Amino acid sequence: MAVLEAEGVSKRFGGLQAVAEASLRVEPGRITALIGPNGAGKTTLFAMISGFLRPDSGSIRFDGREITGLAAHRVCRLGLVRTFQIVQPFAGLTVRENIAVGGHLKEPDRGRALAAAAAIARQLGMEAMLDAPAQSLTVAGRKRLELARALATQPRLLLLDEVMAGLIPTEVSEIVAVIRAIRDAGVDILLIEHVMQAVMSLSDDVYVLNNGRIIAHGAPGEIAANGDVIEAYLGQGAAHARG
Amino acid sequence: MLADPVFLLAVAFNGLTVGAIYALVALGLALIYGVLHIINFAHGSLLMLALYAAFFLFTLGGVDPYVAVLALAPGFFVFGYLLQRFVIAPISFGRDTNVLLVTLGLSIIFDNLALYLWTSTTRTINVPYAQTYVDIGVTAVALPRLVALGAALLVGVAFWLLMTRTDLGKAIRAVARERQGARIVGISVEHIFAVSFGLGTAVVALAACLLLPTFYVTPTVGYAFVLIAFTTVVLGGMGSFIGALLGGLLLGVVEAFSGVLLGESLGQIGIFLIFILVLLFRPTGFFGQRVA
Amino acid sequence: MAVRAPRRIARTSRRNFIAAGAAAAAALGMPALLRAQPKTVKIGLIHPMTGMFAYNGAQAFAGAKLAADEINERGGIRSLGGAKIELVVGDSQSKPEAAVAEVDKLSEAGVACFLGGYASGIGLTASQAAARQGVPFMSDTPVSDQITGRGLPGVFRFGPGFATITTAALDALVAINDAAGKPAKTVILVHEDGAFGSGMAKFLAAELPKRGFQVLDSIAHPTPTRDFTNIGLRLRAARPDIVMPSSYLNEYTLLARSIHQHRVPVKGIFSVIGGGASNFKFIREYNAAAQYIMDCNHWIDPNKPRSKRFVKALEERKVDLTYEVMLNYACMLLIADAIERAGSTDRAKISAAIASSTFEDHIMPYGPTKFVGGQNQGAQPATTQVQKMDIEVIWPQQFATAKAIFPIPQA
Amino acid sequence: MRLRSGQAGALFVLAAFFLLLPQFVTSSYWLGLWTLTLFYALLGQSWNLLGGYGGQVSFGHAVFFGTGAYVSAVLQVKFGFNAWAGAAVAVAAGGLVGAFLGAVSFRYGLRGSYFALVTLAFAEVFRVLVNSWELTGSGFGMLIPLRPGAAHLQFTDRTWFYYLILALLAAACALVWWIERSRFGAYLVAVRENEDAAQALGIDCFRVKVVAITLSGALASVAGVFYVQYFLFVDSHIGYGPAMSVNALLAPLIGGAGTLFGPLIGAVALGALSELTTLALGKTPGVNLLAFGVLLLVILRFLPNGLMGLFRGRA
Amino acid sequence: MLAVDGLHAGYGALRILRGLDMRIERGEIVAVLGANGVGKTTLNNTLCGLIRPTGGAITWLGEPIAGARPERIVASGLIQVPEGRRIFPNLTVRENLELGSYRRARRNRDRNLERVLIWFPRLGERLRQQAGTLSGGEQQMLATGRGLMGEPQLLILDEPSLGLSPRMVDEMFGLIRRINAEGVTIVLVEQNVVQSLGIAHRAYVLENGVFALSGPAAQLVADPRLKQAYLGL
Repeated sequence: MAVLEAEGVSKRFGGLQAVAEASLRVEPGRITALIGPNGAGKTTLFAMISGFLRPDSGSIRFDGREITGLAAHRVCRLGLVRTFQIVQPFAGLTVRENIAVGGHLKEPDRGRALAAAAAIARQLGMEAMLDAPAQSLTVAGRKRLELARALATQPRLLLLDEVMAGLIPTEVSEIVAVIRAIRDAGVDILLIEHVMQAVMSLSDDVYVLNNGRIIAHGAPGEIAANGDVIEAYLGQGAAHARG
Repeated sequence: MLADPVFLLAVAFNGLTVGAIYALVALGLALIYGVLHIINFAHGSLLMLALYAAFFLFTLGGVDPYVAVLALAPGFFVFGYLLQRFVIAPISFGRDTNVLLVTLGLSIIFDNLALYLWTSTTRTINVPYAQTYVDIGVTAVALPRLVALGAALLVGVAFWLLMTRTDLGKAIRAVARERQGARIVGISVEHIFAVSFGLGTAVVALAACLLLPTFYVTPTVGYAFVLIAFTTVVLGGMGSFIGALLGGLLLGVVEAFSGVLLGESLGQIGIFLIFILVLLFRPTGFFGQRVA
Repeated sequence: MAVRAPRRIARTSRRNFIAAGAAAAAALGMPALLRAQPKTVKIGLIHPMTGMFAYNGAQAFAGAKLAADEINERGGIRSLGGAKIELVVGDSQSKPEAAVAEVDKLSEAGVACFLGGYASGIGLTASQAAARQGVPFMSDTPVSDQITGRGLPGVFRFGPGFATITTAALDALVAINDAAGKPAKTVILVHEDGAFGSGMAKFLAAELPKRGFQVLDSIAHPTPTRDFTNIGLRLRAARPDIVMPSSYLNEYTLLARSIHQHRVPVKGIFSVIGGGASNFKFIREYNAAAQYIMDCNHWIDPNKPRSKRFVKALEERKVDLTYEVMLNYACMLLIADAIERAGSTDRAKISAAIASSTFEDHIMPYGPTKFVGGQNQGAQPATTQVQKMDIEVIWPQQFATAKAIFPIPQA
Repeated sequence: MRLRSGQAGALFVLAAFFLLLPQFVTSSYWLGLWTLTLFYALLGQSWNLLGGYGGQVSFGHAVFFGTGAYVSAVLQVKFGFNAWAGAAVAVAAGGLVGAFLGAVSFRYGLRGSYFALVTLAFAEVFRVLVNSWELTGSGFGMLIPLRPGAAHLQFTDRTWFYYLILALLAAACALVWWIERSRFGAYLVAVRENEDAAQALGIDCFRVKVVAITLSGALASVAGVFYVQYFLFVDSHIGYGPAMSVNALLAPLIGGAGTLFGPLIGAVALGALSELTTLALGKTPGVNLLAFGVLLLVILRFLPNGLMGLFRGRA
Repeated sequence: MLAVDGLHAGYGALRILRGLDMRIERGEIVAVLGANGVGKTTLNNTLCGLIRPTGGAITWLGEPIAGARPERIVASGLIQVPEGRRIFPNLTVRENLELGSYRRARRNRDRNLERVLIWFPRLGERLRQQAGTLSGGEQQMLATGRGLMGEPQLLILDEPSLGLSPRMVDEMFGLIRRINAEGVTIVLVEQNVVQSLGIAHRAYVLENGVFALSGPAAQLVADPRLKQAYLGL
């Protein structure tokens, strides 16, 4: 059974059809990627899955349970946690405190949550910044913090929204390793990503969203060869230029 | 009494004339809130200062308040402009809580400066037309009240023209919603902030000149209007100029009727209940736009 | 901050020591030494110098100051070797908690007695604090009957309390109405919604029917109120014979203007401690609206020579003639007299001297003072009426300077 | 997160200072001033819990203060309650008003200025109501009869009032200290910093805010109960007027909002400031407050994070 | 025309641009390419005075403008069409366009308005409509039109193809070429690599705050490093 199933999900903002009849499935034990050009509706789809937006139509099931329209914090408590593309740190708090907020979902004790936060930071290579205020972090640091905080909630399914954007290649490969490790630890992952290198090497399944519609679905290799996808990505004419 | 249509009409009309003053005071506040997104606690104190200015122009210089408008409105514009640009903005660092404290501090300063300079004596002026009553059929209205109502409507039209027909007005509206975009087309946001504060202050000066013939001035007179101005601004939709004007007129009428129904004392509750209900159920007010 | 206080106490006690020495010197007939050592008796004034009641506080201070200046010019407190009265102002900021802090502060600064209060809420808390410190407290204008009704030692009120004023007001109203052939039958009460106005209205609403008046309505309004037009309209619609307002000065002014503006056809306006009709400023500025308004209020006995001097002195000082000035002036004279008789700055002795006071040389229409449970028994208000540019006393008869003009002559 | 030795030392000095203060301050004026300062610190701490830690800035904290004062006064005067029992009910009532106000305004998603204004409006509604209602003494206000004795929460020796407010403030600080170190506190701060992120991490922002405003309301009503027992009088302007709302936010904002000792430091600083200006300039009405206003602006200009910013900046 | 030397900039402690050098000549279309978050928008904002650079120099028409106020930079003819359009949603389309000439070319407002409406006829149909109600593509046109109202000497277009349908993107790029042909120098900041290179004369590729590649567009199109950077192919 799929961990996550979205079926025919649509969302309209005023005159703009942000997501149209999008369907996707996340299978257990796999890393699923959602790609597409800017403005394609990926983040909107994420927001609907995680309960931040209510879809106009369609249904979302998590672990076989209907979660369409459920409030975000309830979705999170079921084990489905998202990160934000535009990072949303608790700017005034330290890295340790930031992560501990996530940890508190399962751990009421402050001391233990803080200790767990340190452990997660170590796992993500952030131990040096534990007591730095979140607002002093670099883009890469903030992305990592976003991931660490989500991870601290001990989720079943992690929705990662562009955690690699803006990272330098070495940082990207570090994060790729981290994400793999998370998957191996039994957390399923759905990610939005622009850094194609990472998508190709990480994911087992790729969905391509363009203008709010899923235009392709398949293994990374198939997707890379798909003319529609290349065109959607590099712009019109790219498929020919390549050939 | 309540079944008497003449009485009710008189109450309604009176509400309108009172609402005209509320509208003007609120218009200034709405402008400042709408553009700068700050709650100006010194607004009542500015009204008080303007009332004193008009009072002294009359008693010392023999200038009629209606004539004094010509000097006070520009004068207070400059005052407001400088206040925002050189006091409020630099001290508050753009933080909301600090803006709150700065305007609070300013109101403490103004109120006590007035107390120190002019003592706590209640001052009124005696202009011949204050005792002139115009019979409008249902009731006799003091001439200054009619003038205030007319002026409020006129200012409404003038503001509407300013906001829609001039580059300055368009720039103010642009800054109110999209500061980054405004900077990109070369609008100095700091300047527009100060201009808005100045305009808001100028309107308050106008309100003061209209109010003085039928009212009084003391160092604490502003408090009588601050809360009502906030209510008006919320009712009209935070930052909506037309909303503030109509909201003020409406509140005047509501106050008049709830005063008649519940008594002036308990009747104030009508205003605040409206205030709360609007905040809860239609926080954009009746004329504000929904913010995405 | 903490260390300064003991020093202050030390200073006070040194001064007491000098005072004692000076008294001894006086007894030994050494007047030269006395003049070389000018002494003062401190009186603490708890007045609202800032905040909502700042005007009233300033007026109250002016009254106390005038009295103190007169006493000092005439040689101060003789029994203390000509000690001068020094007024120490404690600003109550129109707030009880500030008033209490000032009472504490001035107690420690060695004041012999307090004078002040102004509003009932402030007076109640301030007098309580003074009682705790063992300093006598003379209330000036608070009318709440609880001021002296609580049995606090050393808390006095020279002026009349609530029950006295209202009863007197009703007597005056009935008498004036009877004299005119009972033209008035209906009344509307207009009052501010604080302690003073609400209390007044409640009492009047209960008492007026017993005296043959029908109360059509009782209209409360807040302080400040921005607009009185609606009340004017209501009055015009209800057509009462008499309107009885109880409000502070600003609201009173607006109300009188509104009644005038809407040509409410009343036979009389009779206020009870209405701030306006007993104020010459109001009469100067709104003479038309003020005409024939009657007011039962704290007021001087205008026939006393001292009152005439008092009024003249106020004119010289450009101080408005209001009841705060009168009562504070009179209270200060009373306190000075008590200290004179006590012959000491000892607070308990002053308190006892006030309690046993039979002081008569004041400006109020009270007769000799007689305190029972802190309340001056002879205290009573006067009823005044605005006639042309003057405020005439029309009741009680023995103080009257003019006859009441009632009902208002219709033009 | 546990106390560092420096902090423990500072705490010890602070506690010793306040506990021993009455030994040195024999002047009842100064003791009264310190009592008032601690009272303002308590009121500020209640605001701080909601506004400083939770980021929900209230302009109407008088609504809780007044409820505490009025409920305890009415219960004693009109229903013959014992003062202590009345106090307990009053504190519960303050919490209840907080819960109600929070439930209503947070349910409708009010934030920032909107929330601030709605609290202001509620305070005004309460003010008008108690001013018109017979039970609450209408315009007279409530005067609590003098009944000296600890059983009636009235002390003839005002040192006891000092210790009472000190104990109440210490308890409030302990509560805030504990919250700072609890899951709830972490959630509260998270909600202040970023509601979206908080929600994404499973925090029920609505519930957190309602709990915070309930606690804050209860604390403010403790201050209200103290006020009314100390001065034995409250009326609508004192209880629900805007002045008390301003007092509630001034101390924490000056001292440092969202810090444990911000309200205390702010209250002490404001007290000292107003004493100094009165001492130096108190002769003419208004001048001292004028100077107070100017100094307030100067502090804001140079210490935008409040006085606690001095310490934090160095850390 | 525009020279950038060793430019550093960032937000607070965040350092985003770390030493950029760049030259723009009159009449060119220069593309600045790069993935999300590499600092393209920071570069634009620094050029336009919205962000004060922490180091380096910007020389515009022979004058240093690093750290100058944005209104002065706009007045001198360096105008940006920002990412996310930043149109005034509460103003009408016409008012938006009029404000394009708030600081510059106010006297030629009517003439320029006509010109913009010829380029973007769809805006002409909606002059009285509130700008916030326009579709994404129309908003992009409006933002571009607004930029042109100020008679820019250099127009910086930040992601003009963002969120547009492929047909609209084609249309947009065609327009950019036409605008350039009328004498406006253009800096095109884009993700859409192929089409941008198709119309640009030269290009810079930004990676983590520094330019990783630069050169004539024709050369870069064929550069395998470019494709790798984007698709990982």
